[in-house]
Amino acid sequence: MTAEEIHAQLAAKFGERIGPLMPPNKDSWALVNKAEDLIEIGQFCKGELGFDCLINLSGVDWPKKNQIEIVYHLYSYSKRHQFVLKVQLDRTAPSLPSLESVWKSADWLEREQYDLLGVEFRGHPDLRRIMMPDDWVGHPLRKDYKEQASWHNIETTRESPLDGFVRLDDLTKRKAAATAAIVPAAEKKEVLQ
Amino acid sequence: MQAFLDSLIRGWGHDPQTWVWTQLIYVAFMGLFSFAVINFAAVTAGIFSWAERRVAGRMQSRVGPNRAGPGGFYQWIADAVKLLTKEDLVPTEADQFLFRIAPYFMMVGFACVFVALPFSHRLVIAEMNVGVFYIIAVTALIVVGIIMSGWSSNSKWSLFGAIRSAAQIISYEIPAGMALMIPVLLSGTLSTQGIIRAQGPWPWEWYIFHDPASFAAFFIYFISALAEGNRTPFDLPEAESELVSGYNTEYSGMRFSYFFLVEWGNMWVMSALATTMFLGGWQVPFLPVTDAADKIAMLSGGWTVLAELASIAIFTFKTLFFVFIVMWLRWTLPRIRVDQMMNMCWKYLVPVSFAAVLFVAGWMLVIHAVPALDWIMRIVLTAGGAITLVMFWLRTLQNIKDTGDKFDFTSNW
Amino acid sequence: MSEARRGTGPEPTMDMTNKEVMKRIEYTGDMLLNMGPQHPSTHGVINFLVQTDGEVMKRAIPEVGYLHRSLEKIAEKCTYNGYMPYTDRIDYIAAMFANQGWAMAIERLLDVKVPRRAEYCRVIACELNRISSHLVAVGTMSMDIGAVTPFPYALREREFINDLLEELCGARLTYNYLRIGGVAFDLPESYGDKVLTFVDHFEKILVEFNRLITYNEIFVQRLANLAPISPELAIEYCLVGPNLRGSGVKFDVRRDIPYSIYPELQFDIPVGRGELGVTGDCWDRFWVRVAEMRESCRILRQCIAQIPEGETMAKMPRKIKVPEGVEASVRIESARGDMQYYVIGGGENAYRCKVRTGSFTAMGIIDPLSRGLMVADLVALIASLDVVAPEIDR
Amino acid sequence: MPTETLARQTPAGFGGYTKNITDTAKSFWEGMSVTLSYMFRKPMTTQYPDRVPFPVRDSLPARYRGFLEVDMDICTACQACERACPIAVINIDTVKGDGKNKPKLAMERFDIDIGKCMFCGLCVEPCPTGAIQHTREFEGSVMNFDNLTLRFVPDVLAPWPAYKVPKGSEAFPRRPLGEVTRNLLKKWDAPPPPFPSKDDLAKLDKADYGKPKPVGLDAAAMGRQIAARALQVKGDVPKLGRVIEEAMAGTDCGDCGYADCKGYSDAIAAGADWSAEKCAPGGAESKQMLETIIVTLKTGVLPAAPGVVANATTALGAAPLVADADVPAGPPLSQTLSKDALYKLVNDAMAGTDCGDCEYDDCEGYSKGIVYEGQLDLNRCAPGGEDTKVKLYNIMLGTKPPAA
Repeated sequence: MTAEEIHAQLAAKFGERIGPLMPPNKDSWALVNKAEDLIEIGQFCKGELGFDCLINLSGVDWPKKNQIEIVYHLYSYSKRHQFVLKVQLDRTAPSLPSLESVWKSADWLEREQYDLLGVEFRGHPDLRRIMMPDDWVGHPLRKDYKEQASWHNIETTRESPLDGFVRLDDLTKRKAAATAAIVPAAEKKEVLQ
Repeated sequence: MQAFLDSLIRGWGHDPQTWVWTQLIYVAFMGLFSFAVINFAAVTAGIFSWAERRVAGRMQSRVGPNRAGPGGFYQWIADAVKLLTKEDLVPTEADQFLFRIAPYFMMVGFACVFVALPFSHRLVIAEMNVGVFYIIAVTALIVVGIIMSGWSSNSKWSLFGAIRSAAQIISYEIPAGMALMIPVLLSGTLSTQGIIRAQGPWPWEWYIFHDPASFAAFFIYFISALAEGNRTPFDLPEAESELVSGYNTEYSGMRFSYFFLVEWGNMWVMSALATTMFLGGWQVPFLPVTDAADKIAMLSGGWTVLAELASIAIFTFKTLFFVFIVMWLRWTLPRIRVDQMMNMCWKYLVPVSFAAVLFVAGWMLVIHAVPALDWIMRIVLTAGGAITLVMFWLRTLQNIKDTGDKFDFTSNW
Repeated sequence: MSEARRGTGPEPTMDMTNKEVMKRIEYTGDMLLNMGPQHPSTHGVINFLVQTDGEVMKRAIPEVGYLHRSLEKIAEKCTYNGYMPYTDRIDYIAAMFANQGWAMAIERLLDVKVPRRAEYCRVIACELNRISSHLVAVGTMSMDIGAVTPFPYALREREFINDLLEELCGARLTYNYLRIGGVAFDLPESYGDKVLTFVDHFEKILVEFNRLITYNEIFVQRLANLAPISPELAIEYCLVGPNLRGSGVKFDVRRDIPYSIYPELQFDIPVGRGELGVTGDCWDRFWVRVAEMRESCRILRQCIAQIPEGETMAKMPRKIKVPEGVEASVRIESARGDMQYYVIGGGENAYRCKVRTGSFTAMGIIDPLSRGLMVADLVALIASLDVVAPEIDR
Repeated sequence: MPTETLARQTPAGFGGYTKNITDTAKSFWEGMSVTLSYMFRKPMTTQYPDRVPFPVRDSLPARYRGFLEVDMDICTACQACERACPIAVINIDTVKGDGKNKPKLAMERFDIDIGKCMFCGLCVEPCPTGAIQHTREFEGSVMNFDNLTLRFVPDVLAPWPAYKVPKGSEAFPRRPLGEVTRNLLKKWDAPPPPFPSKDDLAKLDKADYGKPKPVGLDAAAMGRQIAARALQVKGDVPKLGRVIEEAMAGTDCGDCGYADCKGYSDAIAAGADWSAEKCAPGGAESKQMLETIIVTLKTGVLPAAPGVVANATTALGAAPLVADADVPAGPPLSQTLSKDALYKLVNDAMAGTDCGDCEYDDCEGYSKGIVYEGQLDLNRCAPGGEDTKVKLYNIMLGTKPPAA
């Protein structure tokens, strides 16, 4: 099925609750208007439309729109077609129902987005940090994320050796300048050369 | 050995029965021999560690250690020195006393075996009339050492290794013991030298080719010995990919090296025992030694020495051949799982070994009635074995040809 | 399965930590075994919290993240070309595919047509890389089972491929060979002959490899019937690539969502058939990889025969710019399976780049599969899924 | 999901029992013959490094990406490599001279941190002359970590002059690859370079650090001085020529296309030539002085107060280049000047390294693009940086460049 046909079926079933098919500039997608509908729509996709696999789940932070977007890439191994669903959440307290009960692969994918973007997936059986340490502060993939300076006394930044060389050069130059100031102007030219 | 000492004392003009220093001489010589035996074991194990790495290297299309000394031969000395000087770490959470003492248990269980192992026609430390029984008994000490090391380490990996090892060694002692009973049955003695004397120098006189059951018994013994020595495919107690290093995970330095000394030294023990029990031991062709007539003893002067050396060489050659096979197996086969290991023991080896003992007992009755059958069976089995070896060799050469390589044994050592 | 999982312990909360999971295991009275992060067979730095009762495992919970290097965040800071070397690090055993995924994603964003010769160069490099990656997979797998010798044999063949790739692009591991719009270098002189020589040699070695390990009885006994994954379960957990095909699903991105020049090439898709056990067991996954190496050899022969003359680089602006908000997702068949790049353009650097890798989703299935296996089987299961730690964590 | 299942049926009972044994024997036979056969083959491994017939680097392919090397003799200081590097391991500091005592463009520093380099090869690709290349050196164990930074300008106080690409040249003479790096590597076991101690650092005036320090002669002031004198003798061509000659480098190099410096200044005095950038040895400073003079002569008014950067744009009434002038004072130069004059101004504003980062072949190409072909993107001159950007926006649009 093409994306239009899939969207037509979705629209027929859910009507207003599913957004229009966005212009297929690269990958066409449709918006799920309310996050609460996700499980119902997911079950419909899995059951009626044959989307047996959730191949990707990504989150995108849009500070300008004050939104966090969760993108579901669906694929059907039985019918060999794909579709993209999106949900837009409030950036301050992003929360949406977990699709783990529909597709098992959502388990780890949702944990990853929870960890890196701070999105709460309600009803997820095992919502823990996955990449970052348990006591890490912040969610790294947020656009306004600031790394903490140190973690358990481990510095998160390291001085580049090149910076050391900058200092070294500066010091040598100053010393040379100091020497050059003492010597007469005629010899100054030689020093510079 | 006692007879030898007695003859020494007599040579000095004393009667060992009445001489006051006899017991002291005995103690002194015992100490001397223990020293020699332990050193023999240690040096053999060291050399095997080098040999194993060279063999592994060659088999894996690598070179192996070749820097220290000719062909890298001094590598094992360098390793020994390194291990001796390494820090001997004892984990704080470990049971300090048991942790320290465990390697010695293994060493004792391993070194004691050498007392009953023959090396040549005359060279055996104690010619016991219960030699085989003694060997089976003292090897069990090793398992005590392993369990102690695993338990006292207070590490879960070590504990896993130790428990696996206990299950494995104790299980496999049954088929190993039963398989060793067949030469005992055939020769009518438990003495290792006696069993060798009951065989002859030629392959068809060896017990391995005596009848189908003893042929099977040889393999049962060999498999069980691999399991008892923690060699692949039975290296479950120290399975690297599963248990990090098994029961010796927490050990370091010299104590760690004891474990490996035992492992490599055990290769000599299992191979020497196989040679003794099934492959005619040190018997020299054309100079058969039987209970009835000792051809070597009948020689005189320098010929005695030569014959003695020849018997040492033959015994060593056969043993080293099996040591090589043990290494070769290790670098070919995957490891079996712990339940499969148990299955194999109790479902395959134990029944087959019992059946083999029964068969041999029956076969002895048959050949007693029809002696010609004995010879026919021996010749057929020997010929079969030879044909198998030749086919195997041809297959090996074919392998080299198949991938477009050349036969090249000598280069890049 | 998840029902049983919900039944153990209290309801999860937002701030549940690993320590609480560990405690929960300890309360049951079973042994808690920390397999990893430093363990010989975890293939990188992964931790498994193993709940065991003697040799039999009740559960193994993977804990990842030890190799997390924020590669997705770095994509938001780098130029498009500058991110190419980073993609090498996503999967260092099969770096060429990560390169290709990134290049294809940006080409899709910009609607760039890659010259045909460049496509052939890419496929040749990728298929060589696929063989070398599968060699590591089967080699380490046999080593995890305890057979050490197949591993050096596999690595020896891999060295030949490394030499070939080194000649092609100058690096042995992190190739950085592909560029957006083409490839960095054309094939060197008489490269085709060298590849063909290798392929001829390698096919013989593959036969020998099968004789040494694939059909070895101990090996088969260890792997056949072990941790079978049904096709439904494999799809449910989004297993991809050889793991999915090992379960008998005949799906290959190269054939089913065609890209590059794969539609023009003849090759089979080996699937697990339960030859020695149940379909989808560990042995099937091993065998699929061995069979795929043979198919890659076929592809290489065809590519060498068909490669056209011409340009290897499309006309690209020196500074690549993508309008903000335009997004594309690209799926490629990596050595570890379907690798998806989801990229949103944002001027001179990507606004968001999400890399969905095969290893990441494969880790999710270890927990449900591990129940009732033995500790030694867990090692075989991890090896058969062929996970690579940096690809999980990125 | 249709799947083909051909599960192997292990025969039950005694048949299965024996089949396991025979299978085991068969597969062991196969496997063991394979491993034994390798006992009798030549090992594949090479004994590194002492048992190889020739140095390993000689066996590496030409494209091998080892340590980076820069041939400073053909380095144009365009910094394309520095911009291409994704992890900033290259650090180039340039310094501009007057062209008399010092070269026009020189590099104080060209450091590559090999310890951080990931050998991706992205820096090699944009290099216009092939000065930066990967060598086949790869052994990087050092006694001191700081020695892993390769310094291609040996002395900061003796800046290395940048290479000026002759027009139309296709090939560049390069030293044998690897020589420079090998020499640098020899120092790796030496003690590390003297790093400033904590006391030294404390003595450094932190606030002053990083600010550009005035070097060389004050071209602006001198330009105004000459221009004032030129204004006095305006009309007297030979005299005017002599005055203008003071602004030249005085090397009589002939690079301007005239026989000597006098010829060039006479041409300016006579009004035959209005280009300020022809004096190559004089460099930026000569150009600046000449610009002031020419503008003064054209407008008849001496440029405004000192402190404002003296160049053509300020003098001609466009937006002055000081930060507080938000509103342009008049129409941009692009609407007042002729295309050719505009082209010269634009071309002068370029960094002049011909790095090709703007996606034109050289700086002239980009200038032509802007002036004649309607190229609207003024942000492309990466080596020129903010300075060039400000000038270009001033000339073309009469505005300040938009904030980044």
